[in-house]
Amino acid sequence: MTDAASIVLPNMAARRVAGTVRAIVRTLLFVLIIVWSAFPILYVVLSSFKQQKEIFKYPPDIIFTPTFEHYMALATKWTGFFPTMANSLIVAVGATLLACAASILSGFVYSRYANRFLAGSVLYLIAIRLLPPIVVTLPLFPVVDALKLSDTHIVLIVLYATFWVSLCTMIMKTFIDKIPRTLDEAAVVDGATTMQTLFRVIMPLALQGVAACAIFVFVFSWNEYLFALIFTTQHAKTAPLIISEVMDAVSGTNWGVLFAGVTVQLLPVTLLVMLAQRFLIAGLTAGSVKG
Amino acid sequence: MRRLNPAAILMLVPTHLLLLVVIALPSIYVFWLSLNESTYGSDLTFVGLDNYVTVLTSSYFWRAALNTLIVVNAVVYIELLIAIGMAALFLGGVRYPKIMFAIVLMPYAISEVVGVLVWKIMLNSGSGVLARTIESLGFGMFNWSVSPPLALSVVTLISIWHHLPFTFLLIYAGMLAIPKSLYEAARIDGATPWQEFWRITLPLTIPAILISLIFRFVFAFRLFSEVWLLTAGGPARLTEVLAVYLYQSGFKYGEFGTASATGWLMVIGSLGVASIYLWAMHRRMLKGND
Amino acid sequence: MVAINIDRFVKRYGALEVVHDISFDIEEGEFLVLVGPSGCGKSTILRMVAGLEEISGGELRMQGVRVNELSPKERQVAMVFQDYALYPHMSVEQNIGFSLELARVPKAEREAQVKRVADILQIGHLLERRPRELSGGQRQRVAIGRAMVRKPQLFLFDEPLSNLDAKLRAEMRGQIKRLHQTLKTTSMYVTHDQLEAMTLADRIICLFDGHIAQMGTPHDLFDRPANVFVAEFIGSPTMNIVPITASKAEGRTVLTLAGGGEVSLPDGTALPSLTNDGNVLAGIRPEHLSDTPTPGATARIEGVIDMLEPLGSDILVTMQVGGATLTARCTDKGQFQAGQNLTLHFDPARLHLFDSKTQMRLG
Amino acid sequence: MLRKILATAVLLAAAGSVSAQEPRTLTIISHNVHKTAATGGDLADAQNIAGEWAERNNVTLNWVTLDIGPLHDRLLREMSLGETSVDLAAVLNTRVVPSVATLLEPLGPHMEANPIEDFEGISEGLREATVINGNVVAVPYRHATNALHYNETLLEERGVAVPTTLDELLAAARAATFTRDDGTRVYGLVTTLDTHVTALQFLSAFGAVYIDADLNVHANSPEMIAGLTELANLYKEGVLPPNVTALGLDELIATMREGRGVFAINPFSRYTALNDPAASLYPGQIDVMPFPTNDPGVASANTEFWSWAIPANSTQKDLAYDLIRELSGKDATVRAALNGNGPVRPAAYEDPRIIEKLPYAAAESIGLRDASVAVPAFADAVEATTVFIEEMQAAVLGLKTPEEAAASLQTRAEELVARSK
Repeated sequence: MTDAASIVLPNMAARRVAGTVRAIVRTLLFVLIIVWSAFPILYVVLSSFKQQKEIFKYPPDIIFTPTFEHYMALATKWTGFFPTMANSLIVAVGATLLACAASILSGFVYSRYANRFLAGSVLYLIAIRLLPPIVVTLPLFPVVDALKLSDTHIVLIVLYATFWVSLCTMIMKTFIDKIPRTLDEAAVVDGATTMQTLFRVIMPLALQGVAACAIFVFVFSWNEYLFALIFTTQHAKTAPLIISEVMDAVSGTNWGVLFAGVTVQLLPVTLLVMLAQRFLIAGLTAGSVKG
Repeated sequence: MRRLNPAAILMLVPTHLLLLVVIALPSIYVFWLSLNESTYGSDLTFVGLDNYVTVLTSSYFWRAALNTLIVVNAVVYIELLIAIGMAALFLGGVRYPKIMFAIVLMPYAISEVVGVLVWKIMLNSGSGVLARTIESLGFGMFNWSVSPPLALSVVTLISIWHHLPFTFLLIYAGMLAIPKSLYEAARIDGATPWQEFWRITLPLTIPAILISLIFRFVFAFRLFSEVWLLTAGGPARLTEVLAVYLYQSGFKYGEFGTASATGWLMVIGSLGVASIYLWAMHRRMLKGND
Repeated sequence: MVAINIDRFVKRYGALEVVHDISFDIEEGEFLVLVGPSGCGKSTILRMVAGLEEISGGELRMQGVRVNELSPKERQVAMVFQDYALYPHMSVEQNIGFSLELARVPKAEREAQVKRVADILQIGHLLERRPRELSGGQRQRVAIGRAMVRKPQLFLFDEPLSNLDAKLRAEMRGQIKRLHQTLKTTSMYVTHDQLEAMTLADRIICLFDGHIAQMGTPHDLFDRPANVFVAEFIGSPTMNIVPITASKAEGRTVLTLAGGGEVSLPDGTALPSLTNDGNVLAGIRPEHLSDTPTPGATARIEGVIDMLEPLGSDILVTMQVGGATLTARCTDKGQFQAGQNLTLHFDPARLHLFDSKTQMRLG
Repeated sequence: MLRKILATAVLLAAAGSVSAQEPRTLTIISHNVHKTAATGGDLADAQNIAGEWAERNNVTLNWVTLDIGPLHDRLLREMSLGETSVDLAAVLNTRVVPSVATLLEPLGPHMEANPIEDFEGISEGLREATVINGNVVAVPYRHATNALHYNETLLEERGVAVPTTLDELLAAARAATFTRDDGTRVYGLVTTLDTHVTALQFLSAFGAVYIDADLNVHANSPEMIAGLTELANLYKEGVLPPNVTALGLDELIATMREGRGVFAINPFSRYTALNDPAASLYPGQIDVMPFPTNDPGVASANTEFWSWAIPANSTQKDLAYDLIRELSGKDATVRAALNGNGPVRPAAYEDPRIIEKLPYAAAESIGLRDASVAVPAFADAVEATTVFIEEMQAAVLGLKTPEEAAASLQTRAEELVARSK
């Protein structure tokens, strides 16, 4: 090192200050995100423990004596709620499994093979989702009825899965794209069939994508209202239908019960998200190839 | 790139069978419906393009189309920017990731209807927590419901609130999948965090961004609950969006021809707004990606 | 005994043909190296043999049986990939044992096999680790172990050492060589590094642009390169190749360099019959040029020293002579200086002559 | 994995179809209020009228309850099928337009063979509204007649007397509008202007009629213009809440319960919800009266009502009709009213059980007496209400003058009516 390139020691004190400022800004941003995301939810959850009279009080009470009357009412007066939650669970889990299974398969093909037909069919995958679903129900309703599938879990499972399979296929494709192709080849040389390659090698590495897809499909199916309304009556009736009955246009919404129902509804989804988070940030592809 | 073999074609079957049976075939029938006049329990009467003429000459349709265009673009792009920023923030490390994650995804986890209702309660002029807070800060009464621009802004806000987790999740997962070694290499090359973000994170997240953009356009274009529950398209039908128009003109009166025609016009409209991104995705696909 | 026949291999991608009608055999237990610059088709041929690429034309026979349509597993080949291709979500033990697991080998036996391989490769202590916790050399060993454990009919190596640093590469090269000497498994090894090819191969196939440029033992390729391409590709530093004109004057052969320099050949030097009116390419390896006359080095060439590159005990001397540049590898005793006149001596038998048009070896 | 899902699916589908074939199950689709009216629901002193009938006839009642919009959407889809599993449905009068009526079983022959007890005892206005194209297609069961609710405590606090005429009401509403010290605004009049019913209730007090039973449009009448002008003035003066055009039922209820509204236009039966001690800050202090006009003693009362109807493609029409007969009987009407129903027989209000139970029985009986349907059922009736809402909102918010709005409404409604004829 003779002339131009000589090391100038950075101002460590200034750097420390900058670091602290950055940490503070980051914390503030996180707080902002929490407030933005959680405030309306917190409003719902807290209100569900308030007396009906206190719910709309201004300024709202932050500290109050919680009441469980709305939860009691949910269990005793809206007797349909908890049984329909079981239906919701069956439908949501079924739709999630079906959509994920179909999209893992097709996402793999879209990632690993390419030709004009496939590239064109990607556009089809998306374009087909553009027609508003409510219009699609016009022809579907008589068909489902004729097949004697009305008011069954299977019809909702198939419908929900179909409405997400396009997006999930594209998600799986982008994640599988990031997995080095030599891993497929290594598996083939190791004697794996295409299915074994997909499920033993590719899928474990695309879990981030699977987790994202699962969250999307589950959350959608869990809360879906329109199709559940049109295609179920009793046996397969899902929880959002009960919630909508609480929001009654004749005697007015029973806010306390509504908020209690929504709070209960939120729990399984929150658990799922916390579970899926582990897979999302796993970052398993590290160390697969190269030194 | 391998050639498509029978096994691969077989693997495409579940996805395409579902789409064909549940959406494609019904969509074709809906197109036929759009060329006919019909209602509940009636036979079809062929009327050619009359339904399209009816819709396209309706001033309500065009106002709804304009409202939709404004709201959709605002929602999609603002949401994308926030989501990228948030994902970058999360990428820099999160404390209590499980809980943070659950909190961030909560707006998406709550049913759309309930989410909108809660915001409506909080924003109710004169009684809502937020509306009164805004008022007490000296901004005057926050009476959004009679002002179409304000009402549509509220619609945009709530729509972003509800769907941000969707976009965030896609983009964050996309960013997480970027190999760490790339960052290490960049750091050795002397890249600042800012440069790292622009030169590595963002370019490599493009596929995820494309997908989230396209699907957000698809979903936003049929935005319904936010408008229906907040203003029901009012006052005086000034805040209608296309899905509300479709419901008002088609389903409320049981005019399936009009409803189907509007539906197909919405397909064309959403293809229009998302066309650049669809084209980009098609190109990537033809080139065989990376 | 011939283990593998590669018979008239052709590979096409659409209209583009990248491998043109290539045939060769591999003997049982032989270590065959395919060498060539990138894009020459060597990896493609290896992958066709592996069963990862479709064979567009020609036939692959193993033990005399056509196997074009068989999967890699059915061909009983094992492969070591350039980027290792370790399964990141599996431990080292699972990585190595994966093929056995797929073949439904009982657990106990599987573990024993993995253990045996791991011991040979000295990675027994790493079995519980994930690939991301391993160094580059360790990953390389796991990749080899994964191929070994299957006791394949044929070992395929696709540039396995190219991601390692020079020191590790030399070490692993030695290890692979020893391994082959122990296991005696038929092997096919692809590399762009001629040194690897020379050190490892029983036989080398040098490829150029989808054709075989030359096939033979390392000595064949080094001593009698069949064409200019092989001559320049094999050996380091690269062989000096200069265009010359050969003429007979007074019964003696005189080689004139294009720029005017002259090579003096002793009387009676036998040259092959020359083409193109004596306009040919002459080649001489740097290590065959010397600054001191030695027995047999009866030819001479004079020029001016242009550049010096000390290598320790040896030194590379680059000399300008009649518009051409020659490099010589000499013993370094501090005797050289840039700008100096220098006379280099060599054995005319070491001189390679090539047709200037066809680039093929003369004689 | 896929195979397992499919297997489960087939099993589930099979299970579904088996249970649908149970013998003698009568499927009823209605709003929850009808179920409560007919069965008593979970009330302490429930009158299980339908349940008793079911037990006598060895029938299982399969009760599907939905909210108003979804209920009709689902019912119409069911009635479009070749055959439906829905045997009995509650329908709202405005939804039974002629095209829908053709999908309903004409009840005339059933009633001839098996008359309903004292059918003439059902309010005439309602009975007439269920005759479409000369056929009785539904039997009235529950009415929701609009009235004026008022917070007595707030009126006292402001020193305002309970009005008896329309003009007094307008003055009282203005006088009762004020802002509390903590910034809470109290509105003189609260109503939901996102629907046509309450707006037409207000306007009809001025003598305004939108479309009469013979399908004559009177939108551009002086009465209509006067009513719209008054509505617009009330909005401008802040007597109506500023978000009145987007104000839904829930907010109206909340506003009254929390004492942020003094007068409210709402059906009589809302009395219970507004005075609910668990939810209202003014329990027992919100009274109700028929909506006054400037003719003393004459009320203006717009009504909406529900009827029982049988889908024409139902498979158990006789059984369903038998249940209608049971539910429409004189005693059953009173017992349903005890369950909280709005009885469609004026005579029921004179029953001592009702007088004892409903504090507003006398007022509601006047309302029911003077009641008329807001918009008659014709082919484009639903669209006519949409047009009305649009023009009315434009007039209230000042986007148009009342005169412009009324003139535009007249033209557009005439077009709709002409199209239907």
